[in-house]
Amino acid sequence: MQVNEQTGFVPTIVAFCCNWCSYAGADLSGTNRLQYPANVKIIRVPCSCRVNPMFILRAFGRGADGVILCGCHPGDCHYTTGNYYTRRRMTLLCSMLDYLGIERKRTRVEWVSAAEGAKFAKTMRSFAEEIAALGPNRRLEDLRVRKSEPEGRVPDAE
Amino acid sequence: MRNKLVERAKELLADGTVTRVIGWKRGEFSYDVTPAVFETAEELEKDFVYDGFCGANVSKYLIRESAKEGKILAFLKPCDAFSFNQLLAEHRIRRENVYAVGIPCEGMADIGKIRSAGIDGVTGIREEGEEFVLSTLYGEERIAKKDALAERCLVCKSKRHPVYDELIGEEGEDLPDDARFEAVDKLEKMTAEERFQFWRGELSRCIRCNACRNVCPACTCENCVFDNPDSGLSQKAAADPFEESMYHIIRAFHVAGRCTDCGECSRVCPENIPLHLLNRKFIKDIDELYGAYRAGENAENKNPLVSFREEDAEPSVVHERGRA
Amino acid sequence: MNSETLIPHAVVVDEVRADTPDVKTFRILTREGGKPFDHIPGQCAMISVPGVGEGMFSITSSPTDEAYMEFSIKKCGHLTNWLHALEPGMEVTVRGPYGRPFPVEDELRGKDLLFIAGGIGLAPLRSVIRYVRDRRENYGDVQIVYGARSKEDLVDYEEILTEWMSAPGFTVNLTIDRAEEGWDGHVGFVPNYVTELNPDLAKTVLVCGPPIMIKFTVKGLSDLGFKPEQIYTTMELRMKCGVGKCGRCNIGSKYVCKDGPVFRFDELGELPDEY
Amino acid sequence: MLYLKAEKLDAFLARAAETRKLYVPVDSEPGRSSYREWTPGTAVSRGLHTTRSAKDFFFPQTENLAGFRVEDKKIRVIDPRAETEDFAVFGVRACDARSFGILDKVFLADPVDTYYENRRRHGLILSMSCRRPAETCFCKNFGIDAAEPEGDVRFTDDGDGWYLEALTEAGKAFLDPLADLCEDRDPAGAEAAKEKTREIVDRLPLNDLPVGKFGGGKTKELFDRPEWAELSEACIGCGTCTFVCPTCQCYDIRDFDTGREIRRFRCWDSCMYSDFTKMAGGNPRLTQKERFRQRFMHKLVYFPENNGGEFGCVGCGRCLASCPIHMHIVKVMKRLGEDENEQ
Repeated sequence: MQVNEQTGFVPTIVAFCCNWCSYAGADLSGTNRLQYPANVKIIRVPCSCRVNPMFILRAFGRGADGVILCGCHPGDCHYTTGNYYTRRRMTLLCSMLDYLGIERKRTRVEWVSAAEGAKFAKTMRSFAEEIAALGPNRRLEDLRVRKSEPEGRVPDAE
Repeated sequence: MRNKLVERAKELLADGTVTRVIGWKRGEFSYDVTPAVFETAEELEKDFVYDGFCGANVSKYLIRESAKEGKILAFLKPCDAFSFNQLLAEHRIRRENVYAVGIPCEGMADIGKIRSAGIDGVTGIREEGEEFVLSTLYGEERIAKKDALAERCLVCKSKRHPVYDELIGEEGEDLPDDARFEAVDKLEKMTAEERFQFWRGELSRCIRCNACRNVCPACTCENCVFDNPDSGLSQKAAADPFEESMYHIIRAFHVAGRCTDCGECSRVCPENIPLHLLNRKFIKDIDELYGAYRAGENAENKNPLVSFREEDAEPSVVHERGRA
Repeated sequence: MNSETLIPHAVVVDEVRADTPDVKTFRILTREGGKPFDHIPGQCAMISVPGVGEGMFSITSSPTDEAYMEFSIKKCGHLTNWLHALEPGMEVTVRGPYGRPFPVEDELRGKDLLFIAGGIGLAPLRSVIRYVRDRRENYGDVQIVYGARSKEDLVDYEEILTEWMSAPGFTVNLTIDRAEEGWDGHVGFVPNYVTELNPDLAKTVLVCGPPIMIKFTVKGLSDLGFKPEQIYTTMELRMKCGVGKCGRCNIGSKYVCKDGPVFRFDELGELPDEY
Repeated sequence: MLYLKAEKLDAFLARAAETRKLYVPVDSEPGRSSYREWTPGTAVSRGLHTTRSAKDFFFPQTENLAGFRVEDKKIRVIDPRAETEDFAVFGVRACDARSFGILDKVFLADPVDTYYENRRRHGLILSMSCRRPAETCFCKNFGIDAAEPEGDVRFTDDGDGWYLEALTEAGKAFLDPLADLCEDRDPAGAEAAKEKTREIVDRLPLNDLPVGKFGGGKTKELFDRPEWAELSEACIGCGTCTFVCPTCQCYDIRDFDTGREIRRFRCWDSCMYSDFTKMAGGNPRLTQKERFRQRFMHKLVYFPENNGGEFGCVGCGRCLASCPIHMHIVKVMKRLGEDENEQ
């Protein structure tokens, strides 16, 4: 669990993982008993290219404090070229969010293969730490969805 | 110029080259022209106008018009021609049903700018050299044309027509791009907090009238994601600031790589939100990251968002920015 | 603060009957087990599944059904898909009644009645038919001409066979679009069947069904000599508020939710053709 | 007659704001204003119109109608309504002041819309005469006098200050405690200021619209006119005209899931939108021509037919100023009002 020690803030993190590499990577990290934070919610997608910018925005809208998209390494896409398109698309989206003044660190793209269980766990830990340090998402949240519970309530452990 | 266009349109109607003409129709005052289809010489004589207030881009109407029987003559300003070409690239217009006539544009005035210069009650406008002479309810006023020009025209990208069947007047040239991205540059240099406050201030005025989307020559989906009840996004009013941001990011994103920067979105915004600054940010990023690209330049170009190079920058390039 | 018509009440789905492959009838009760409110045949109510949406539906039970309220609903869109997934014991919300009813206590009294329905169009008429059956002394002869695509698409088929056919003074004429095994009744479209049956011109007609059926039926009736003043129908357009304020269900200056849904054909003739 | 000098306005507003929320028009950029809550130091706009109308105060763009919590199959219905605090809107022009009466005819008709009624009961209208009407103004066609707006308190502008007049009991109760900030002046000054406004109004370019060609009972004549096709040809189907209009009141009702509860809210809708009348089974208004026609038929025929001849337009001119393609009610009225034989 990644918690901001000073504020007790536990971020909600959404990770979109492609079915063929990153989701398998997450699986591997699990079978190898590598810890990654429980506040990372994984959403499996057939390919990183399936992720439309709206998915990212809606994740933020529905209460995510950080959104990370994981796919196969460029060149290794199960569908040959999907992640190349993802790369351009997400670069532009990240840039646009930054341009709107939304903390650029809240969105990240990482390439994680099916063999990289350790990398998956490490990436998630570092991302969760970064978001915990950044604090709650206040610039791209839907106020109607804001949790009424006090911030920092620790969700059930793994 | 207006008379020249009318004469030519009448000839083309008379010799059967075209059956209809799309252009601009006179309004109540001098500034409130409406895009219109003319079918006869009489209609053209009576109501056709072409002057410094014909900012409306007629290219989007050609989707509908070119699907009809018979050829239509379209008068295209350089901006309109870029949009037209982009629509051709997307196979949205039946080229064989359009007779495209490129026409020169000296920049279009913005009645909003005239009003914000403190001139109200404008009932008539005439051009006199470098000035507009305005008859108003409260006496005659003058304004330098450059002070009345729309922002998009002050930083005009091109006086050239990338596509046409016939040209009236002399062909112009591309203009240097520096000024066009100045405002984007300025925003990029601000802190994230400043940018956030800037955009909150702008987007919070949005009334979700959808004018920016509906006027956009690049927004041509039959059923927009924002109108589709199954998308979960089809809220008609921005009930929360999140929805304002969401709508405007997605609107700009959906036309990224296809936007020709015609500036119609900002022109029509009733709240005067500088929406073109979102589109221009995408244009600037695409140019910088994937090489200079101009949507509408030709009908064969491949949209940078549906192409790639193996050595493309990683998304982390955004995180590195401004670190140095 | 005053009561507000736009705020609905939660009610319990007491019973769900599958009438046809795509029509279900829902029996609705308050939590206390009573009827949510009183109505007059032809009136509608707004049913909603919170989070999914709200829709206007005809009340298909009769005011004389004192213990409950029923709605027959065809599965044809987002909300109705959800409604079809309801099981007894679950709750929905309801508000109403809305709209102008059939004039069961005025113009229809003492008249011979001819009901013509197609498919789910029987739903709004069922309320009147049951009402007339229960107040038999107030009305003349009743003829019901009802058609559907096939036998299994006939809504309330059981009720028609067991209750309506045997009701005193009731004649029921059923038809289906195409012949099928196990059907020895009439085959053909409703408008043609009505013409064949050549009903008595003194009857007052209540017609409801798909727009195209209504159009041809009314044409047939007028060819037979029926006057628009003798024919009633009930309309459906998109509605949100149910009280004539949200502004979308108008035909000319009339709002279907408030001035309708029941219209007489001479009234419809005064309205622009936009429905 | 009470007269408030311009330099006393701040003191006047400050005192008024002690008892209620006070909203005033504020310039957001030159030539463009919107209503803001008044706080000390707020500069009141002297512009003619706010971009959005004042209807927002009574009929906001979105508002919650009801809430639902689903607990063990049971639906708990939550009534979110609460008494609104008292508030006042300053600087309402004659056209907007009239628009409230039009909205009343919809929302206060049986069954009363209690959300609207609540705000209406708590809102005080401080209306203001016009000194510099715009070319787009055409309120005179609808019998509105820009010099004498309706409201609770009327401010008659003479350029240096305002003559004040309470028009209702509520207005009187508001104005009496503020009288000490005003001086007493001869009402002749107010009359002179009104005359000046009327002189300008009389030479506005859009005063002679063929109003008589419209109104209740004209559906048959106007509905099938061929001109609708050409008038609506360039319409892009946006909702700008509807949303800036002070009398447009159509709304949509939608549900939003907050994760804890369902919020049922209403929001402005536009008859110009393609999905306005779309049903699972079809759409009676398939093209922009029908949607466009609906908007103008509603204002010019259906509304007067149902409301004793009153038109659903107040001539504020906002749609003239903001329609992306400059196709608006004035052009529609002029075109349809042309005599058949003139064509």
